[in-house]
Amino acid sequence: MSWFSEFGAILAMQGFNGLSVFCVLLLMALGLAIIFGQMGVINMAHGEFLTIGAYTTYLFSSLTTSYAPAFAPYYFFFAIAGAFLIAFCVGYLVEWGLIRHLYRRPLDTLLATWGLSLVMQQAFRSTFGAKEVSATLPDWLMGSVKPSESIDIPINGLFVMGLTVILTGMLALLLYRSQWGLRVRATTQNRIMSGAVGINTRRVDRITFALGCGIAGIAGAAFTTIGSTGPTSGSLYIVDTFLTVVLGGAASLAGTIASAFTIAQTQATAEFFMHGSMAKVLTLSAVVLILMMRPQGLFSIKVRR
Amino acid sequence: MAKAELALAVEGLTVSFDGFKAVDDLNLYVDQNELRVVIGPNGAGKTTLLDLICGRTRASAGSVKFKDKELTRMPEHQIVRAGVGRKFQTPSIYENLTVFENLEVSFPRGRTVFGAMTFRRSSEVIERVHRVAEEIYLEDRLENAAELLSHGQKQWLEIGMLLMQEPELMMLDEPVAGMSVTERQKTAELLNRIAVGRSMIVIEHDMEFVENIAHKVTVLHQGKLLAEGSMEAVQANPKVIEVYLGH
Amino acid sequence: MPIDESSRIKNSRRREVLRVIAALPLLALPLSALAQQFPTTKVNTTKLAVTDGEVTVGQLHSATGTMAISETGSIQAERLAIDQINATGGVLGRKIKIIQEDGASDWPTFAEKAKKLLVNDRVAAVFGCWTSASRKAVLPVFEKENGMLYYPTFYEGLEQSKNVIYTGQEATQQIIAGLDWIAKQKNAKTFFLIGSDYIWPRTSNKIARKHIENVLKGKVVGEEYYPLGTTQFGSLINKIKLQKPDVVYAIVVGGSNVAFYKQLKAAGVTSDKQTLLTISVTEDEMLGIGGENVEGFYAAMKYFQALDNPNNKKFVEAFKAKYGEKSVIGDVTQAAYLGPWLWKAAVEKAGSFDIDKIAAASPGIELKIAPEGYVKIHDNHHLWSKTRIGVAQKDGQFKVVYESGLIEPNPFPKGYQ
Amino acid sequence: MKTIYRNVLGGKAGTLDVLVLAAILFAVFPFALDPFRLSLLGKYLCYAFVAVGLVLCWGYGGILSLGQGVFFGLGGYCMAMYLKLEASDPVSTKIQSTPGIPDFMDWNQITSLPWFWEPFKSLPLTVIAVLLVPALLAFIIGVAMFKRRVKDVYFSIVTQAIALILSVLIIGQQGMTGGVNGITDLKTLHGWDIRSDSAKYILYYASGVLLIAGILFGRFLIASKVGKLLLAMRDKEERVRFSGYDVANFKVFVFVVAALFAAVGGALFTLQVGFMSPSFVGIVPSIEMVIFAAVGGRMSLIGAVYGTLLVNFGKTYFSETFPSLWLYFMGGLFILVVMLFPNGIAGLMDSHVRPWLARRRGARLRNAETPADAPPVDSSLPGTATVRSPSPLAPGEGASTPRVQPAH
Repeated sequence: MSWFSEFGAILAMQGFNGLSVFCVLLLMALGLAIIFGQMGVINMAHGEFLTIGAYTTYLFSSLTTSYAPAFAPYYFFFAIAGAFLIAFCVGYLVEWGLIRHLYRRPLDTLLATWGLSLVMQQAFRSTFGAKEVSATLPDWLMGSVKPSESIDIPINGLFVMGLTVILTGMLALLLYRSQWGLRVRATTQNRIMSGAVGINTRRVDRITFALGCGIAGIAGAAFTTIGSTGPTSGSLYIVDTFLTVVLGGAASLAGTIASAFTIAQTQATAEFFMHGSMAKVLTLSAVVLILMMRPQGLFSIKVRR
Repeated sequence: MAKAELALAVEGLTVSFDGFKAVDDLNLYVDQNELRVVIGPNGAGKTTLLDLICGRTRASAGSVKFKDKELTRMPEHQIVRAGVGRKFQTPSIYENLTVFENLEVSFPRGRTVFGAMTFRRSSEVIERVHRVAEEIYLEDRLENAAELLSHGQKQWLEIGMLLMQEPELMMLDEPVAGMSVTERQKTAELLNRIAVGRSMIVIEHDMEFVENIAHKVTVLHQGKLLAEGSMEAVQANPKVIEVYLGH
Repeated sequence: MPIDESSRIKNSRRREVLRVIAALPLLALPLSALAQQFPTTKVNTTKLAVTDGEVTVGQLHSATGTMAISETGSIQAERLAIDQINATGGVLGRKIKIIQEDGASDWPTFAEKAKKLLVNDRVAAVFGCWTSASRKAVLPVFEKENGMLYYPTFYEGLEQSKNVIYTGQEATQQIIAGLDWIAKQKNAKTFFLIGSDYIWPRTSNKIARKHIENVLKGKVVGEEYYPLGTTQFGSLINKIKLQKPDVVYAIVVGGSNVAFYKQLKAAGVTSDKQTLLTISVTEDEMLGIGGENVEGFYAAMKYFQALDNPNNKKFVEAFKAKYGEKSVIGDVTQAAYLGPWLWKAAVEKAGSFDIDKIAAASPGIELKIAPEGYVKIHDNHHLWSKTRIGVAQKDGQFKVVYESGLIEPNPFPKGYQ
Repeated sequence: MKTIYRNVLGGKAGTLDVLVLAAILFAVFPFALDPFRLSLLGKYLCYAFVAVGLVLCWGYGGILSLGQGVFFGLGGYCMAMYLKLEASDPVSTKIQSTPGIPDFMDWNQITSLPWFWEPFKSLPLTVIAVLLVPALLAFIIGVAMFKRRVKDVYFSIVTQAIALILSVLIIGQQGMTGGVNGITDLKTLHGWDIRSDSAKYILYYASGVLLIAGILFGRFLIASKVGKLLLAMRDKEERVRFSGYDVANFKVFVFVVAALFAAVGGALFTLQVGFMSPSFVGIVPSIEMVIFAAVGGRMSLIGAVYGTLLVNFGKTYFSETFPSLWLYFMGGLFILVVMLFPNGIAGLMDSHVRPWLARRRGARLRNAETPADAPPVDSSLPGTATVRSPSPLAPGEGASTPRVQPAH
């Protein structure tokens, strides 16, 4: 086997890696993006909603191993559904109890949700203990596909990718093709007018927020295949998430996708040529610079203000 | 080609938002001491035109010359300092400051950071504030927080803030929107009074009011110049009638 | 089942209180006799919190924040040791009372709490800290206020203090024996060094590199550092694949650990194709990673839960009885367990609670009941200890495949800097 | 003289508040607290600098920086570098392979002092660097961001990214920065032992004096036209721009001022705590510092000091008393304050305590209590005499869009 074909294989895998980072970023940012789009605010407790998803998976896994071991290969799908439901409900409550009182003060929401994230972290710690836990993942998820002798494509990467594509597609349909999506977009653009034409903007807000949280729950469940589950696991993702969402801009889903792609490619490429730490610095600096050039994010709508 | 007596010369001005041309190859000349009213249906590009002149929106093409200065490349505050004042459609005042402070802040001195730090409320400032307040019918409200003013009073206050700057070109976007009949009357008087010695561009829908103040009227339609001339001439123009009544 | 640490600790505490009450009449006589033999005025000349019946010690770990994951085990082990000491008569006839403080994964908080324990509470010893950063933050406090710290974590070395007993291994102890073994066993010539980006992995890799290049005559084909908390290792894994090293030497820690091994497995880098040696995965980390994801990889440290000796059997049994059948014990947890015992031995040898006397008495102290076997305090306040190699098993335990002789601690290794 | 009295001290009520703070800091605490608690307090005062800066930058300027830790850290690091060099004299580092350089450099095989450490051999240069380095960085960030009109959440996230960049850099370059451990084991300042109890007292008093001086400077700014412009910009940026002001310059200015406050706090922190580590540069401490200001009252300079002290004492107390519950308390406190008391302690003082005191005194200042979330019963209501509300802490404000007027 020549060095070249091997190099090609690395190139292919590295390409896949870039895509995979892109999907991870997108998946974790998706839920936050619709909240940011709707309210113009960053939910600092987003990471904790990811953690909810991860712990749900862990619970499902433990239950399955204890009560229905035969069910083990399939439990993951139910865990994802469960993660969505639980995160959705918690999000619904949070909106009702906290967020809705702060709609007129977006920067304050940022602070309040940070307080919320502290509370949630401690709640995880009290419930599940301070140590990390590990959901037993179905074997089929943890292998790799081998299209050729020297190429390994991780299945969990493929899985996350697939999930990201499906979720993004569904969300796009929901936002741009459904009645509900119309209401959401109307509310985002002109809250008062939407209220006047009979849209229950309160309800729209609440569902949107809860939906964003639910999606975070799904992402958290999916990330058990590639990451850790512990009280502070969610905080590992948040900064990347914020940057992705903010770089994308509040305007559209397309912005978030473009932004996740930009960051992922910068990072994956930089990591291959330099140390991880320097790659991180380079990526972050790139984001700051791009934001300087485009102060409202990549996809900002130019309108008469 | 801007002649000395022109206050403002807009030539070939174009701006497009994602392909949509809000203002399209527009020419507009305003004389010294002229009060020009710009009218046109919604979406005609009136506000965008003001935005372009004062630098709030950047032109895709064309030029805006004010006293032989090219404005399209200047930052907003420089345009203001050159002598162009702008009032926004919805009254834009500092609700948390008093009327006095609103006017004081608009006084054209101490505009740098250091200047603002060492700015003193001198007798000259106080006198100017009182004079302007009198002009805009707010002399007895000077110590009130601006947020307590009525809508019409807020419009006046913003005009007063412009007056503090003593601009040579004043641009007002719908100054009588939301005003009562008496307030409109008083505003027309105010505008006629302050138009002396400076040029003005006013956007307005209220035809009666326009008749009251306009020296000359420009009609915009879909970003282009549709008609220009005296009020009567414009009102008689078939194209204008078509645009206003046609649809 | 949700595992509630605090309530379990509470329950066990209640049990312990009951036990102590029940044992009181029995112990009262010999206790006071022993205490009389060592009057407080004699054994405590520096106004420490020592009374005729009680001696107060501090416990300073992160119960909250990101480090709580790691430090919980140490908290538990130290409590277990203190309970056991109390149950067998205490120290110089005095019961040990614990004041626990939370360092909250925040270094200035550690310094603040250390000062509180030493200045306000006048504790006779402190068992605590985990990260190097927290130790560095409290060290000046201990040296200034003259306290005694028992520090349990394996660490980078380059430090030695009169006021600290290091019960974990310093870097050379942990690294060199492991590298020697793997080089011989796998006939390894090329190594790929990976670490989280901070002092312990960097210093350890430096020692490893020197040893590989100068002693083993091998080659380091890659050295990579990722910020703590990194969750994406795809690029790194591709670099490993490109280099095909004989051994991957990994010192990834914290939440990144889990991501690293899961992604490694998913990328097909498993133990049947790649030899990997780590010094940062204990049984504690295995809980989070999942045994199936690291199966077959090697770890080098001084203690594994699976060690087969009578001391360890008793220790594991007692630990599980107190904290639940499912609890696991990692290297640091065991080292933390040594702390109170070593202190007790030093106090008894010195016949005093005075810090200076303990510090002077410590070198040479042997602990034959240590779960890891036999340890002895060196003049440099580190422990003589053995290094073992374990193979990670699916169930989250290690199978011990090699055991070195007693290794002398050498925190300032010449030729490795 | 009169202007100084009015603008800097804030008139009678303002002077009283400063005197009360000074009395508490200089007369009550040093005698009521043991040296250990007092040294904690000294540490909190350092955070208070950051909070006071945030009142200017965030409360008045509307610029929410989630990266103040960067400036705090830079100020602290500059000071720490000087102290470290002093502690690393050739005699006490003779066991190193290169004596005379900081120990962590020696561990990392660095054999000579990096060039950027050189200036820190001199105390005057260090003092200059403490102020200049953070100010310069804030200036660069400010110009880059504000000239490009990056604002609101976008700016906040950018500052957060910068905090992360800097902390990754410091940790990654451990040979030159001490890495994650930071710069530790600092002993003397120009020969003066900073670890002794007397030094703690002196540093404590010095921090207090500097802090009050800082507050007075802040009041001067707020009372000047800059203060009015900041408020005006926060609410109607366009209008200010079209009144002929270069808005970005003012934002850069107030951002730099806030950075300077943070830097001074950081330098004093290093002196009092005896070390500096990258954990202050990161995101979490930066957000916490915003919380201090929020609890104290984002529109009140003095309130920010009380807020910082309260939150930190709370943190220490709860974490000692309820180790497993204290995060609930802290998280809950933040949520509560943001939701119910957007103007923090100072707002509460104004809307509840002062009117109540006034009633108790039987004074006719006010006869109705101002509800917390209604617009304040302000003297500027039509028809009433225009007496400014006696609010040296902060003006009473509504709960929704914080309504503000310069307090001093």
